Amino acid sequence: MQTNSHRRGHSAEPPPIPGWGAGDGYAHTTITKAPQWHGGIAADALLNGLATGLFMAAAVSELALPAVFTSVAKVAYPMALVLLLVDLVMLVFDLGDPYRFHHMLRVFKPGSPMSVGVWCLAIFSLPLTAAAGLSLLAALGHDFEWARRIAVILALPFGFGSAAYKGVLLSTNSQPGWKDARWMGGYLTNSAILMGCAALLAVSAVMGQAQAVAILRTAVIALLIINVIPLGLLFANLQPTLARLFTRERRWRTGVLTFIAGTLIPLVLLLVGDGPVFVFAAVTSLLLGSLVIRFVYVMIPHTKPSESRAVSGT
Amino acid sequence: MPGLGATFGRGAATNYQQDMANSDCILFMGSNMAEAQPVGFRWPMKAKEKGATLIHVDPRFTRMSAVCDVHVGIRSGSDITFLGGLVNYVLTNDRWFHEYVLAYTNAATIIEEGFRDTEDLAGLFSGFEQATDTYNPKQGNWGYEGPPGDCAGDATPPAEPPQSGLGHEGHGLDGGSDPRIASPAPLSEAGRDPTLQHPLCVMQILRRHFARYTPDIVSQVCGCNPEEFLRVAELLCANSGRERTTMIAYALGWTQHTTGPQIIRTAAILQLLLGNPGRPGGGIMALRGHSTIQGATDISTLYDSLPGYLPQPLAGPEHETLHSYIEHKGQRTGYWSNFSKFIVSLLKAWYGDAATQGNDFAFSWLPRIDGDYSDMAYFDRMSKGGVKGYFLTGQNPAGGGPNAGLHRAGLRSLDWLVVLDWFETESATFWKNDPNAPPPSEIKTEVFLFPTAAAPEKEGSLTNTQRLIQWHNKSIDPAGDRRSDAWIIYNLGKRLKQLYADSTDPRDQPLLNLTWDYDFDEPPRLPDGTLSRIQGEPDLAKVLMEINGHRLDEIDPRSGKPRLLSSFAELKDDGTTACGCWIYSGVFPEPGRNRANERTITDNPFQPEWGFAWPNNVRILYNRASADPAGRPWSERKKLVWWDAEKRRWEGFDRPDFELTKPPDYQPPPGATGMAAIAGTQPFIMKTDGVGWLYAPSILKDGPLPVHYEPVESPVANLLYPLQQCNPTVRLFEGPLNPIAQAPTSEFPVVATTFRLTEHYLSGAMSRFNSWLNELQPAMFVELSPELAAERGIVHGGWMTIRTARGRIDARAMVTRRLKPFLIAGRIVHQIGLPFHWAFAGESVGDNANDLTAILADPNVSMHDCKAFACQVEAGRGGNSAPQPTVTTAPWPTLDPIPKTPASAQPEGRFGNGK
Amino acid sequence: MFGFSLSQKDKLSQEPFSVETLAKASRLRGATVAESVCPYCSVGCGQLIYSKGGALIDIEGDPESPISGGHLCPKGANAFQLAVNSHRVKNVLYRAPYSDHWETKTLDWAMDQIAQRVKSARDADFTERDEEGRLLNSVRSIGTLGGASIDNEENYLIKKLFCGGLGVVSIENQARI
Amino acid sequence: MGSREKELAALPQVVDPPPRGRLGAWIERLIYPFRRGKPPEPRPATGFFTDTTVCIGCKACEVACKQWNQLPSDGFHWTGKSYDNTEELSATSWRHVKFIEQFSRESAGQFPALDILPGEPQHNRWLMMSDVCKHCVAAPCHQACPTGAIIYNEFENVYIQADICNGCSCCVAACPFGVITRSSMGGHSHKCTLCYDRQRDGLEPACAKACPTQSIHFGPIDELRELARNRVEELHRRGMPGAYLYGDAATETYSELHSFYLLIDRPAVYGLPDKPFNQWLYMRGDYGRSIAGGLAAIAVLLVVLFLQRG
Repeated sequence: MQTNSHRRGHSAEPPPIPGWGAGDGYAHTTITKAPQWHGGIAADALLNGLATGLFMAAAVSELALPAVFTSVAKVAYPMALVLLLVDLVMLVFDLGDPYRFHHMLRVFKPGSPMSVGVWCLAIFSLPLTAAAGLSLLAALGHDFEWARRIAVILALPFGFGSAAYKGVLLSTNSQPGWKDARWMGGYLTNSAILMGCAALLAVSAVMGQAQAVAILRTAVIALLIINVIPLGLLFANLQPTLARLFTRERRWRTGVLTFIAGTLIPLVLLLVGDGPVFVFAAVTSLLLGSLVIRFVYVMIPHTKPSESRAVSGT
Repeated sequence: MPGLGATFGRGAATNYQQDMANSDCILFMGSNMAEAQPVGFRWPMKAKEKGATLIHVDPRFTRMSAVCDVHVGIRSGSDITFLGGLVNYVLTNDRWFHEYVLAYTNAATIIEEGFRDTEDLAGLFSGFEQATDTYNPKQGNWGYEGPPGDCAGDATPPAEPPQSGLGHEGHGLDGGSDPRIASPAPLSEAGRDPTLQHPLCVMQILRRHFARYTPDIVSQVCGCNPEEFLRVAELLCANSGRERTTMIAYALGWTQHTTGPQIIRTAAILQLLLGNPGRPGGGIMALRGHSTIQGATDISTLYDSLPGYLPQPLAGPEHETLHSYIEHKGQRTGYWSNFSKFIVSLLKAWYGDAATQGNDFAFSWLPRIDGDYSDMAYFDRMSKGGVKGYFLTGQNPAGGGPNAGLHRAGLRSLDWLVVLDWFETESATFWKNDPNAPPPSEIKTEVFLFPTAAAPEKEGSLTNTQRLIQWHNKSIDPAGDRRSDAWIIYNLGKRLKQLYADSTDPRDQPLLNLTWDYDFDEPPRLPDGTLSRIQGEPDLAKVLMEINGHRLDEIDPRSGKPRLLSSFAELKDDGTTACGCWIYSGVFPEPGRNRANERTITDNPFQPEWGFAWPNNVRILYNRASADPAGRPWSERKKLVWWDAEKRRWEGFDRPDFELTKPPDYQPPPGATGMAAIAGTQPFIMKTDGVGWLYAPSILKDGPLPVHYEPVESPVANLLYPLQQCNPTVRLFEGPLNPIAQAPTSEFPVVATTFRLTEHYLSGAMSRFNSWLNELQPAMFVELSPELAAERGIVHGGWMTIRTARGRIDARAMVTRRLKPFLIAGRIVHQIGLPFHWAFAGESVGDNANDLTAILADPNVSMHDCKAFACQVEAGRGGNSAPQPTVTTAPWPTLDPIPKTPASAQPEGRFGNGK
Repeated sequence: MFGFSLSQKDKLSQEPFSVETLAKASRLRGATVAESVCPYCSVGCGQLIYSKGGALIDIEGDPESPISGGHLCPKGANAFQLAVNSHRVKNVLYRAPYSDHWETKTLDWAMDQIAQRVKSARDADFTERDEEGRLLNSVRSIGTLGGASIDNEENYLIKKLFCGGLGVVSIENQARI
Repeated sequence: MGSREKELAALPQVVDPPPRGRLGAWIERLIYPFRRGKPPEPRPATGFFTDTTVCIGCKACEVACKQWNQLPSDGFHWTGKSYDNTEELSATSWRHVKFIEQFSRESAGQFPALDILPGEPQHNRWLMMSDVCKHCVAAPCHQACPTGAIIYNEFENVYIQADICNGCSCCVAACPFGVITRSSMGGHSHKCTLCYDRQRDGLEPACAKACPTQSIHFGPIDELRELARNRVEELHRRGMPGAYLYGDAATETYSELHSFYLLIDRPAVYGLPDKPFNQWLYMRGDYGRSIAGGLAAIAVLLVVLFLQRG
């Protein structure tokens, strides 16, 4: 966090410093400053997607096939709310001055992805809370179905916005890599729905809703395949930067492992069977892969380019 | 420097900083003005904007070289050769300003038969005495041919040098202080040959003397190539003459040599030949290091000089009585003929009514000098246990003294030491913080550290590099027991007077009769109107008034006190005037009018109402020379002062540095004395003969003309005078603490020089306790060329060791092409540069470049040679115990909110403070 | 809605100014200002020293000075930290012979002590004439060395007291160094 | 009492209201960000023009800035990068003097080239440049800021209201020049304010005022542009064909800067982006792709749902 912490105190035995006489001065130094967003933001990106995705999957499914999905949705909404709250808490504590979190609501700036996101999340949380609350009431036997429907419909666009802003926030800036990530938004929103469906699938599996499971299993398989497209495009965007930062081996290792974990394993598992065990394994692997992708992405600007390129000899 | 004094008459910058903007060409040599005086450097930059050419001749490519048009790298210690080469170029190519030289210099003067030049005696002048390693100018026939001046014929044994009456940057009091040196007769009486053909006339001697300094020899000695040298020569000549002027600016890169005064002499000779002195954008700009170096030498806290460059009397009959003192020190012609008025008025200022005609104005009370009491000589004495007590008033020899190790040894062998300073400097904590010293239990010295007031907490005047006296006002009271140095000295004086109150011992009478009453008339107030809390503070305005001087026989009705002098022209030698420092007369001309504190902007570019410049508020010295002999400006472009035939007086933009009503055609009658002996065409009125001295028959102890000698420590042999390696009159201080590697050795093959960084100040006492400066230059480093680094396996940024005969230090290596090896007589000689700001006390500490330097003194002003000495460098650390910071870094000066100020106006950078 | 142009001119009042921003002003209002000179090098730059309630609040260049025109170098700009500095000594510190630590003493005690020291050294070593009979009237066993950043008047008092009053000969100054 | 500096002392200083009680302070803290008044009348746009050809690398600007704003020292770290030990602009260093040593390898151990005439640059160069916030006319940091802490004040300077910023770091990520960082002390973002408080009182910024060789010019932006363009022509006349202005005019990918520079080597050598790019040119598209990605997924889901409808 300390901007210049690495520069405090005296260095007893200095490392040799490459000469400064080559004449190209600062040509090899990184100009931009990393925002010091680390694992927290990666986890946040995952939770954000999961929460909004779970809600939207549930909402869309319930609205489309109430008969099949209502009972599942009633469980999904409270879950989405919990996930969202955890996410919001993480966001607040990632601020430099958490006690000023409410300053975000001081203005609305369409030009600022963060502002758009914050407002979407804030508004989204209200109908979502209502929907979740009404779902719990229903469990206690007081079912206001029409009210819950209204809340869900109201929440949908803002839930979508909450999912859609994140990628734009992480690509509309000047950070190495990020500034080229034209498809980050596309990937994140897409994978939000994917994860949401996956989570909903897990819920259905637990509740033993065979029909829901059957439908969602197909949906998730389809989405897993679809999701490869934005992911591939994102990777293409990042390729030059990754090549600058990491060795070929490391790039391949990480790439292949995430693809296996995030796409192949879930795909295979779901194709093989539909028992809770398979479903859980698939969902876990998917989330794991997704987390790794987000983590690598967030770390890009915070990774120093390999020394040999950064400096010039006398 | 006496170099200037000997040539022009006053040892001070001839021009002023703002005038640099009027130059067509400026040669910076031995100066790094952009780094050492950045704000002063804006004027040369203005000149450059107007199309002037800036030339930097320096061993290192510095931040100034970066903005100069030309940079020529020369080896440290080869300056005289480079300048001598320029003199030779000007003479052999007939580029000298004939009218100027004929009228305003002693080029035509004929020198005594029997004078022998270094050309004839293989590097020595006539009159050298092997026994004492000193010159006897009388024996050497240095004087002018013709009837000798008054003070000649003195035959006392050579006193221990130096008793230069010059101080570090002193007036050239002709006749110097060496009683053996004859003061030359006025030009009117000395033999002259206006055709300049006489073999013994100065011009001919000059030609012969500098004939050796060919472009080729310059290249071999300096390490630059001939083309570079010729280019500089061409630029200087092309930018001198009627229409254009060239200025030469120097600083400690010239003075800190065993030939310092002679380097400056060479430049002065060059400027006289080119006809630049006394003219706008011309002359020689001496750049001082500190806020009041000039003042300290004017007022003179120097052992060998009284205020106003009056020489401290010597032990011996010739200075026993006031009369004989004046006989020997005064002069018959030129402005110094008023000598008796200056000394008598000083005695009256010090001893008041106790100084009477009857008792020789108590002249006998002044202590006499019986030896060398200059800083280095005294610390040498101290380190050998010969000194009991010492006062350091804002000075840090333990960090900044040459051969600082010897200085610390000196402090360790004192009985008691009084330090007046702001911080716990090296000199205050040498007994506990010096990593290479014995434990405190073995150091006897008793130390008193008095916390002193910072500049904003006290008032007083400072004299800057252009002789401008400026007053700084007190803003707030110092906290705690902090007091101004003045308070401590004043009250110490009072206590001592009490201690001696009932003494009748004649030895105590000087103290008891010393005028010492500077109490405020009413309690002093701060600018915000509140009463100052400090009791017993002296009223420094009263001190300045005493310095300015009074007429004791007249009472000023306005003040009811003796009338203040309006100028030193009013001084008398009958005891009716008192004056603490005659050259400052006029700074406080009437009650309540402190001209040093006047800050009025006028449309006169010289801004004569901002501060007060001595003498007489003249801003460009010898400005009579800006007009031709007939009194007309040399050119419209370079107009400064001129003779107004109607008004029958000198007029000008600047105050004429000349008798206002003396017409250009005035010729002194035979036997004239005083100023009457100075003709209307003679601008250098401090000189007995009124002209600039190309040849200096007196004053300098190492010869009437400059000679290239190698530094005492040099890896190179003297190519010009193989039989005379270094300055024959240099004084060494032998001793185990001060070994010198004299002969060129392979043990120390590298030339070292010290330098200053913009971000730090001197030994660091005023910068290494300041985090805002420390972060900009946080560590001691050494600059060296990639070639030397490769040769010794030194890595950029790694540690390296530097060894000299005195000691070794470790530092980070700054490998840079800004330094380059020099090709000296066919072989490569490496040079390194060491910033001298670090030592062992403060937030930022490091090894001390001055632990490497030596004490040895040039014969004229006891100046050491920190700018060129021999060393050896190796990769890696030498295993010294590295000093640790003695205080923890304070990122903010303070975090206290600004009083009486809302949050919206609090500084933005005190994060989280008030928010 | 998400429109964006590289040259938007309606910037002002896009976002609200905070209360503090609206009230923003320099801290120099209502301060006491004194004309001064930079204590560092020999250029002699003019400085303006601002104080409030007896505390320094700012030191900057005096734009009227014909020497410096209000400009300062890094050291001159640092003049504030030079004066307002927690490392500055506040009370008289005394180190007894062979001691390994400072003791804090009163100003009066210290002044008294050094006066005694000077007197005893002078009484012991004052010489009227040397063995050759030459007049000296000097004290050679004590000396002073001044920095070149103390004021002219202070230099004058030092020279006057030590040379004219006490007969001390080794009175020196940075000027030599 | 001629100078504005001295006149100021005569002006009255407002005083803060007395501090409230604990509860009051807490409530104030909650509502403070929502208090807002009428923004001041626009004034002529101001900015910096930095002429690197007269910079002597003295760093007066850095210290003057720290002094006026009372910024803390960054700690001591000798970098060996010429005389640059500041290394970077940050929340605690709002000015940064850069040093670039350019010495022809040919001159190694021999003599530098001589075919230079007076007025022409040395073959061996030591470039120096005082860097600072660029005060972009369309500033990414301003775009990114979600709290409205970053504003354009009446002088069209980009100003971070430290009492509003909550340290989300979006501006840090957004700045293509690496000017802003978030301080660990207080947790807010800080950068050059162009001495807003001084400008309000008719004073020039501390750095510009201190600069001994007037490498840093401050003034109305139009005047600065004219000054700068004349200076470039002057340098071209004097045989410095390499001199050009950086940021004085908008490019197709970036707005003009209200702090622009006269350079004599390519921007990258000075640590400036050769072609600054404003990412907000992409924002619309990024939103599009983001929404498309989401809708596509939902579409797939719906399709499956309908197909599977029993």
